Amino acid sequence: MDKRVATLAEAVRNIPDGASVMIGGFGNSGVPFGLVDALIDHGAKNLTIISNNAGAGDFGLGRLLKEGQVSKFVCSYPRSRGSVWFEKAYAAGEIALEIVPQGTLAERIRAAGAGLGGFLTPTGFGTRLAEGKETRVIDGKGYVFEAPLSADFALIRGEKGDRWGNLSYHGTARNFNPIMASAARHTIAEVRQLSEAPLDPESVVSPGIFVKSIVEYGVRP
Amino acid sequence: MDKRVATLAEAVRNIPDGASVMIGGFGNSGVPFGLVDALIDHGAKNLTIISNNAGAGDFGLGRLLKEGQVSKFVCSYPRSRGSVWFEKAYAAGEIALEIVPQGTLAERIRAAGAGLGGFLTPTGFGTRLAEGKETRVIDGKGYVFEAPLSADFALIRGEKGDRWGNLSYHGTARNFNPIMASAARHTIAEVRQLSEAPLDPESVVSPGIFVKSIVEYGVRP
Amino acid sequence: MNSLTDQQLAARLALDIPDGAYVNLGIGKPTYVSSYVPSDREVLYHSENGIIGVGPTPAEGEEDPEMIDASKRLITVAPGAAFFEHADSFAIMRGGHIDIAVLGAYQVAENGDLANWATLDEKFPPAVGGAMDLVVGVPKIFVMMKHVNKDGSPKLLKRCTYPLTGLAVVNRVYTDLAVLDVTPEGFRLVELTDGNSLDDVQAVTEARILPPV
Amino acid sequence: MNSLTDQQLAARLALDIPDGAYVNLGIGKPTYVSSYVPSDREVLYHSENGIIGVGPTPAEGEEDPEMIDASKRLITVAPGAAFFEHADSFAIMRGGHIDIAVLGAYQVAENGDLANWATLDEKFPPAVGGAMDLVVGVPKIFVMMKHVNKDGSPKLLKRCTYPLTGLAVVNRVYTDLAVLDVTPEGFRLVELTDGNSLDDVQAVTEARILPPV
Repeated sequence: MDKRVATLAEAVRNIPDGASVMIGGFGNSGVPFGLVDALIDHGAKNLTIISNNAGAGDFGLGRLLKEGQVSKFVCSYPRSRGSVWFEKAYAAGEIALEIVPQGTLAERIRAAGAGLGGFLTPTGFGTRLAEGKETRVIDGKGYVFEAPLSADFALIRGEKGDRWGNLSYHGTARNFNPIMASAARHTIAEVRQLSEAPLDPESVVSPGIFVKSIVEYGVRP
Repeated sequence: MDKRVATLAEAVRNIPDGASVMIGGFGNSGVPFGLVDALIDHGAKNLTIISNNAGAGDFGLGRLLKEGQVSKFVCSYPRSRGSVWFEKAYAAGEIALEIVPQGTLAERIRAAGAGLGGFLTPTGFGTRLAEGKETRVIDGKGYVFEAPLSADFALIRGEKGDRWGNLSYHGTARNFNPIMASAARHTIAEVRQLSEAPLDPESVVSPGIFVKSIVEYGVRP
Repeated sequence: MNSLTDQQLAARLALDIPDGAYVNLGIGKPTYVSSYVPSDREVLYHSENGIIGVGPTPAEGEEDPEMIDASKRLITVAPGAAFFEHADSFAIMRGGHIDIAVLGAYQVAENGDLANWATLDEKFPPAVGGAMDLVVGVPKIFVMMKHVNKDGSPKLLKRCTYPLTGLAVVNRVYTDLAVLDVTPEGFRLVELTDGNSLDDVQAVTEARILPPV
Repeated sequence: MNSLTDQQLAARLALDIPDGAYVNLGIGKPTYVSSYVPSDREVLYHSENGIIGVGPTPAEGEEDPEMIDASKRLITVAPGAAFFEHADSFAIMRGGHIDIAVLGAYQVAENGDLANWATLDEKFPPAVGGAMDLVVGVPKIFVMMKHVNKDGSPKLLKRCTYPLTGLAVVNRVYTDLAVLDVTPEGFRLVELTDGNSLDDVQAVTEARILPPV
């Protein structure tokens, strides 16, 4: 069992036009910048991107948007300082946006990875973001029904990894990466360091069973 | 912030008759035997116990059952070799049993800790364990609606802990302990070793926010 | 009328954060609060992006670009900290485990409704983040904001006019002019910024303010 | 008729576990399978109690009482292993991440229905464990069992009479007498234990067995 691939380009080469792609990270922390750059070079278009933020500046998700590769964004907070390329595309009507409360986004991703058919969350009950959704009141508390959210691919970033695809993380760079790893049909992990030895089983946060390919990218943003 | 208590007896002394109590462990691994013994000595009666197994032999949950302190058991597998005290009480009609598929038990506990109102699981659809439950078919797959499961107390076992209540685990002794920690109004943790220094934040599996009291119990079963 | 600066307001609110509390500070000005909590109180700060135990800003040269809080500020780690992934982080928020959240607001209504994520201006894409999860899960929601908008229009209303973040969720509002509790009867004055009168504050408030009991 | 021993049956099934597979072995006899998987294949075994990478039984003196599998046997850890908690373990099972599960059974029906958790004997308390989660989540369900009950009554049925574990979930059945696939048309013979004929096996099977295509 050896999931290592030699280059970032090789890791993303099977992502087709029209694919749905989860991308880990919160702000610039835990974003798989190496894989995102490779995806830009690869050139797949008409992508649906699922990621908490919509990039900032001319790099990472910002550059992916600038290059016009994204037709839909599923996200909780696309309006960070510097999210100019998203704002331009949105204002021009060139991109569809599905806005999801952050905890609901995380839980929908987890539900897909866990094989659940959906869940009831109190988040957003009575607000505009629950409009048109099934709701229920239990013991006086309102809940919104939310469906699982899966993707064709997930691009994630870990700290250390091994040939089995096991991953550990670094500080707040963990964020969406472990749940996205579980929710995509093909999860590609970039790690700061590929270890020859297996990771300590106690320190593994994402078991390798979720990971199809793993590639080293030593740069820390 | 110091959640340490000096003795097992002190840790459990506020558990009243009629309380619902989650108890971690799978088989004999990860069971908080020190806290269970203290609960037996404490003598609270008419308890609802939520635990994956119903004990084996004359110790731990087996002894709690033998002493007649349990009126209801919520569990996935009460029939392990040696679960004689459960079987006796069950045959005599002295104990109520709610049998839950193991993954549904785990997910219901997690849902309670996560503030969700319930979820749809494919597990058990079309079987006797879904009788009387709400079901739904989505994209041709059947699902059962399951409600969250919380408790007044959780007794759990970790490997190392610190005064903030942070916990790490050991091997397969992790099992139900982290999710039970999150789902009870008062979680009491027994750890094999209480550390003076804070645990490494990367190695913490159960953040201390879930834990109200922590006590050292060095014995490994 | 006398008006607290943002820093003075953060210092006032900090007095109400008790020893041993788990607290989430919303993005922007609420993050000022932690600097003013009395040093004999140990408070652990949760940030939605996966940490309990947010420490102070790092010293120069000690920055780690992957250690940030929800405001995307660089942070350090306090003793007793833990890291976790996003589903777990929001389980902590939604599940009632955090004691207090401090949030900014566009509007607060006398029934406790909160509007803090979207205005009626459709020019910008909507962005919600984690606020909706916090308000349904955290038992004490403190709002920290200016009492009135820049144009003088009131922010403490009978009913919110902006899209809601949550229904009947706010417990207390700290403004530059006064501190008010949200009660079943509506806003009730807790205290006035030194030198202000209830009549003065009422005059810039749409909702009725009840006197202290 | 010729009947494989339990160990022979495990060895036969082991040939169908491919290199690189993630496999869950049900409690009891299915755990025999791992000993027979050819040594040039690297297979990682998941156990519901929170591990991927179950290794062999520990040497004497090396036992760790808190390192067990779902059968509560003492285990070691294989290279590439990871530990996790129970909700995550069942997310792995339910979410379609495991390739193959090997389970025992009381009964299998020709439509793939499985009964392996309860008989009609109400004397004992019911116990379900993790079988219902495995069968809905794992794409390949292999059943390993005796072809008939001790009293000679059939276990491969038109319809199960015992309470079901899952509906239309079994892909292949390995018995001491034969290997059969569950197809849209019903049971289809894959192979016979050496020396047996299809007629012999059909005679002790309630459901119809189709010949190999």
